[in-house]
Amino acid sequence: MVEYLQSLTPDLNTWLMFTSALFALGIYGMLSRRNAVGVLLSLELCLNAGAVNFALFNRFWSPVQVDGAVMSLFVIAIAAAEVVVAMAIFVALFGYRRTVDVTQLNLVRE
Amino acid sequence: MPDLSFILSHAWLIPALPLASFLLVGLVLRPLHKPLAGAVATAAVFAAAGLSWWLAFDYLHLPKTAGGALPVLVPTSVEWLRFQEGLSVHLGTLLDPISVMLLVVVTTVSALVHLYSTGYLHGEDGYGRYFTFLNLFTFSMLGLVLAPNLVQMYVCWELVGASSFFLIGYYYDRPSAVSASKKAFIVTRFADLGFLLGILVLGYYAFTIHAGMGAAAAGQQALDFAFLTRPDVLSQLQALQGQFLGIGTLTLAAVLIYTGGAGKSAMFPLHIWLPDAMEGPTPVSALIHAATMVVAGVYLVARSFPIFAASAEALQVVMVVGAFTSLFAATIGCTQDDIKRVLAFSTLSQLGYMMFALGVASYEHPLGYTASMFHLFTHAFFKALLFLGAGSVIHAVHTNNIWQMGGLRKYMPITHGLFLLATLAIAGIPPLAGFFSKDEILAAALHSGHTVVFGVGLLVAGMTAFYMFRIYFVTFWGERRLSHLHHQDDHSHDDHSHADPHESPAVMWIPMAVLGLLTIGAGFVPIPEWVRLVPLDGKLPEAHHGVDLAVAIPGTLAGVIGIALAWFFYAGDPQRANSAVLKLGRFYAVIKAKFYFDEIYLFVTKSIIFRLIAGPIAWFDRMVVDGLVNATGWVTRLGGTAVNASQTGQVQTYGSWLMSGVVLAVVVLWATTRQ
Amino acid sequence: MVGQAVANVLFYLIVAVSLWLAWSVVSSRRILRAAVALMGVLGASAGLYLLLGFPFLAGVQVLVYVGGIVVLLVFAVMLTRSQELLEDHPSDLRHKVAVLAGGAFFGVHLWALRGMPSARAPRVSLPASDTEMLGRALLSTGADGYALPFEVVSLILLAAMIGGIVIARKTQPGQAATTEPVHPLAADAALTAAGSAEQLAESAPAPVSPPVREAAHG
Amino acid sequence: MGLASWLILIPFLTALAVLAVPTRRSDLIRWVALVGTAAHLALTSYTTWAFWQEASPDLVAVRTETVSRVYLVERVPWFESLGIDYLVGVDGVSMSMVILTSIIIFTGVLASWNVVHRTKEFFTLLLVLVTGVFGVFLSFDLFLFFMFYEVAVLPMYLLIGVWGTGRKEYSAMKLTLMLMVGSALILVGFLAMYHANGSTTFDLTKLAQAHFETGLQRWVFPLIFIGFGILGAMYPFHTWSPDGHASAPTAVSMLHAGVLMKLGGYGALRIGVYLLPEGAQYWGLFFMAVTTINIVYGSLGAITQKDLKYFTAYSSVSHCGFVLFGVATLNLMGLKGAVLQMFSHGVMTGLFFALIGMVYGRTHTRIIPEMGGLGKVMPWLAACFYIGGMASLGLPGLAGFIAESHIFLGGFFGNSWTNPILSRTLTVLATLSIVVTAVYVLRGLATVFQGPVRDPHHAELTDATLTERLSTGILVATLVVTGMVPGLLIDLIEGTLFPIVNRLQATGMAIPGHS
Repeated sequence: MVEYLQSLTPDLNTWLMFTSALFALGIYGMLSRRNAVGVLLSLELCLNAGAVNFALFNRFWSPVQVDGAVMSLFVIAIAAAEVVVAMAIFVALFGYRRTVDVTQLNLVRE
Repeated sequence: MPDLSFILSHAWLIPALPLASFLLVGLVLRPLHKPLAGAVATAAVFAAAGLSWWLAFDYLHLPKTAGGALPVLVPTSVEWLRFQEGLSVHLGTLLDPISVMLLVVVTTVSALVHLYSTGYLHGEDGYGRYFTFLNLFTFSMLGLVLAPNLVQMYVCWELVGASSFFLIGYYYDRPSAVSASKKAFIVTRFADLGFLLGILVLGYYAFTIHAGMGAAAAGQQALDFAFLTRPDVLSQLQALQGQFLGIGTLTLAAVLIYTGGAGKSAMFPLHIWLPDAMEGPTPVSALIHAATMVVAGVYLVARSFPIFAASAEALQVVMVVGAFTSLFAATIGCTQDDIKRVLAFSTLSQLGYMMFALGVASYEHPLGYTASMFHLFTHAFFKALLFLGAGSVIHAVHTNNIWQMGGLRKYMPITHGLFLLATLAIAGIPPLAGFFSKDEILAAALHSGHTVVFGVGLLVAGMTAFYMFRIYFVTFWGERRLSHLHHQDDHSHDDHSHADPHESPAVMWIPMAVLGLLTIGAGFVPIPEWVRLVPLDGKLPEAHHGVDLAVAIPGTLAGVIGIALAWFFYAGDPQRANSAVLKLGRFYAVIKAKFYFDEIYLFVTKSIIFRLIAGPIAWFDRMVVDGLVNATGWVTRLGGTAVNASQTGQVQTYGSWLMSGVVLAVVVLWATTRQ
Repeated sequence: MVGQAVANVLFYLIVAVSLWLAWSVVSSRRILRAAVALMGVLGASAGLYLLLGFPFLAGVQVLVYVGGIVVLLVFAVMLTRSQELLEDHPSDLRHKVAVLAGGAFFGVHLWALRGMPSARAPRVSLPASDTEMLGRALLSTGADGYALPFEVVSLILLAAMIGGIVIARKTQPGQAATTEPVHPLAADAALTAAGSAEQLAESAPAPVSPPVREAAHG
Repeated sequence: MGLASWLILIPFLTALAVLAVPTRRSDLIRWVALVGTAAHLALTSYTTWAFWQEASPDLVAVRTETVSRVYLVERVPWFESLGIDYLVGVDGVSMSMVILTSIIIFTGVLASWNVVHRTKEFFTLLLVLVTGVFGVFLSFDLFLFFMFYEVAVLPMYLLIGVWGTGRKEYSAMKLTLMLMVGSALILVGFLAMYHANGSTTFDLTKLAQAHFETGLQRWVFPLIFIGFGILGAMYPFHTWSPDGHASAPTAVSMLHAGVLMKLGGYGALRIGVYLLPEGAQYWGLFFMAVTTINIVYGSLGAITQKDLKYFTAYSSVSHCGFVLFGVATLNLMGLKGAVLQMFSHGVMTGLFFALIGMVYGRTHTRIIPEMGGLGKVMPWLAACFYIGGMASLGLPGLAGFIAESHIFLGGFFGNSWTNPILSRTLTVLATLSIVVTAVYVLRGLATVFQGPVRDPHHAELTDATLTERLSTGILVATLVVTGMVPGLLIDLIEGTLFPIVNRLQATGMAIPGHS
């Protein structure tokens, strides 16, 4: 049993399959959500998948260094900045338009 | 030329005086002080006239050339416009017999007209403007007369045209004057196009010859008259092989240049502007449209006579058009009611005379050349006198229509006497000026073998006497018919309009009297002695002397018959004239309507040029050319709209495209990197 | 040995939970619920970091991502007190397109991974803690140091903070056109805004700043 | 920094100074602009003198040279790797164009004295535009040339779109788009020359020494000529000009018709004919034909126009046709005539648009049949209009004649590689326009200024103010002086044209099959 479980140690492709599934779900969410906050949440999924990938490659390809992890940190920081601005925009937008439905927000076209 | 007297070497002073006065009056005095403006302008031209007489005196006392002719001088020549090496335009003065003669005529008549105008236009609004342009005209005319090359001629040619335009349109709030001035300018402009093309053609060949001559042409420019009339140049020009539509190059150039002259001198069919030009003040008509500017065309042909002489066809054209115009205008002149228009048609007719005189001239029979210049000389004085007399009458009675005048000899004795004098002169009655010159012309036509032209000339002489005496009798004889006057005259002060007409002030009749003296004396000036066609070899033959009785008697007879007819129809019972008119019927109406030439021109300009060419072009430009531009814009926009449909403005649509792009990129990447 | 087995079990567990939570992030009708699910996903990812041997990273993930960002999201959503903001109803077409796009992405990935030689985690002696190494890497100015990006990130965070404050600042409807609208929609939107700004704008700036500062120090 | 750079810089500095003035002080803004442009005029005069000092000793030598000399040169390497320099200098043609521009902008500022709407922005843009124009005229590096060219074209969009009248947005858009198409063609041409030349340089003086192969010249020349021709209102690409002129405010019309359209002729001559002599020879007759259409068509188009500005714009189409016609004749007189025509038409049309602005400011109409008898009411403006009109129909003694006579002679004389019958026929057709011009000029002027006063309100109007008299007076004086003493200008430009003609002649000899 233990051996079997040990033999299940995930290889890189398994990890990547997982993160790309996470990313694909994020894409699905981004494209299907009408609520801007929902889009943002899905975006966070993608970002997170990316951050995990950085750590992943770090571990599998150059385990004695931490460059990937540093990148993950940066991703987290950027995500923070992005969320702040995005939420501020949503709040302001809601104030003006009473909606954050992205299907209604097509003024760029006019 | 160190031995020239002061005035000969400084001939440029003569045109410079009116120019200076033009600038002074136009820029400074005109708005400040009107009487002073008139005085300065007049004084300047009088000074120029004095200088011209001085110059003429000195010139005639110059030693003659080996061939016995008066010398041709170019004392001043300053480079003005450098087209190309060998094709520069030098402003300068050219003194030869005809230019000196015309110099005297122009300055004298101009000075007298200036003086006359100070009285005629006294107190009018445009007084200063009038003298400004009159000065400009005098300057340009003098420049034209003295021009040593074709381009200076053309330049001054245009300037006299422009000043004529402004002077015809002097009463610029009168629509008729405005349209007359436009007409004059545009018609002459059209003719000048021919002149310009002539310069281009001649300039090209002359330049080629000039370039080929090398040092032989040093110091001369291709368009200088001195160069163009050199025998060697002429022979090269004549030898040109170039043909255009079957016309020899030289003929083409000559005819084109003649077109310019024909426009200015109002030859048929470009004559239509001159009668209308009478809308200008009468002194203007006297100076510009009788004595000086209109003879510029004749002068141009005379000036470039060697070129014409080298082309028999060109001279033929000059002769035929001149003779026809002469007859044509005389015919119309018999029917007009406006005193100035009759004079205008008489001017046309006399210009035709001068032209055909040139046309019959040649190196074998050079008399026509002399005669033409002689007639130009005498005609200037008596025609100016006629116009000034007419102006004096109009000034007094405030109408142009001869049928509203009558019996004026009682009220205006001086004017009457002078007018009669001039009328006799133009009718060719000896010993007045017109007799001699007309005689010369007829003699030239006869002796050169152009019998038909001689006949036409004789006929025209008779008609001239007839219509001139027609207006003379109607205006000055008979009963007074001016109790109810129309104020359609050409000046505004009408303080005497309801009183009896009275003699004009001294400032007006004195110039007329001077012209009267000249009318008497001009015939005795030995112009035929001085002005002669110098053969190419420079040797003058014996001069033609005295009066040829075979010509003088029929000529005078024609005049007398004309006067008698006029007396018969117009001096006595007016019914005679009326019944004659009734008999002539439609024929008379057609002549009176000037053969409908104005209507034809109007039709061509209004209906053909404006409606059929300019209008459609404007439409074409807006609709088709601009339409194509707009269509390009529209198609682009359409394309944009089509693409725009994919731009929903929705984040997620873009996201979908992005994703499909990513997927596609990966697939492509994979497909292309796969081994 | 047993540790490895436990780790493997944990890995699959976390993956399963992550995917399930992620699914509910993208599919839940209620935004609040989705936000909480996201919190779960991010927490699970922290676990993955641990499994990969990055305890510091895991900590940061929990503190900043889960604790900061998501909480900010939840706050913002809740503070607007809008029913509309909490709901989501994806349309059918949209749903299909999204499935297609996500599926295609996933498919392409799987396809790409299929032919790729996989790697197992190398057996090397890991350093006791990644904290020290991360610290050195972030603050060293050498050839392999990240001092400059680190500072740039700080600047970005600062800018984001200021931007967030400015954007969400209270704006009177009438003022919208004159005080420079930061958002391109603002000018047009001013007409339809009709006094709605007050209620949400009061609350907006407050939660903006703390996580930012926190993240900056993270 | 040398004179040429200062000539470019002064308008720009003035623009900055205008920007620095508080918006409310519109009077101060005008004065700053006026002082700046006056200073420029003064500097231009000085530069002309300095240029003449340097250039006049060479006048004999250049008669046989094939590379024209540039004076007061300043060269600063800019993008060395791309062969782009900041290279400015002066030669006769550019000097005359700088004089023209300097006069026009000075009088243009005077004529815009009454602009009240966004005065500051107006003058700033105007001055920026002029900076571009001076840059074009003074730069001898194609890249720099192109850059300034765009600087000159783009502010026009705003100036017409914001301060214009009538269908201003449409006109501004059309103008900008069409000119951009022209720029695109020019750019392609420039790049082709840049790459064809082995040393890859944009330096005009160096490119002039390079020889481009015949095939290249033949396809690049039309690009350059048409590209510049669009700006020079070449048929059928002229339609931006009537709309643009009609919609633009006074000073902009002045600058545009007076100066900017000259960039077309200038570029076609300086770059097209100079650098690509064989291409020019190949295409010369074709472009003579096209521009003959321009000349005749423009003047006929003007006859029926009702709006004074459209009227003038069509006459500009005709007159700018003369410029390009002169360039296409490819001989000394034609080229000289082209430059003279650029100058004289610039002054003339500047005068026209200034006057139209002034008349419009009083009568509030530009429709010709609605006016009449204004000569009595505003004699000064009428007199200036008449002088301008007379210059426009080529009256000797005014600038127009000098130019046109050169062009006609040039066209008629033709050159050794062109069929003389064709080129002469075209010239004769072109000369027809002087009659048509007389017709429309006199009709227009007579209707507006002569006859009885048509509208009783117009009888109350006033004549020109002092600033207006100054601005129109300067332009009229320029027309008269140029017409009376043409030698001044001819001496200035001839030295630059000899080498261009010599090049043409040298290659003309080399073409087989031509006598």
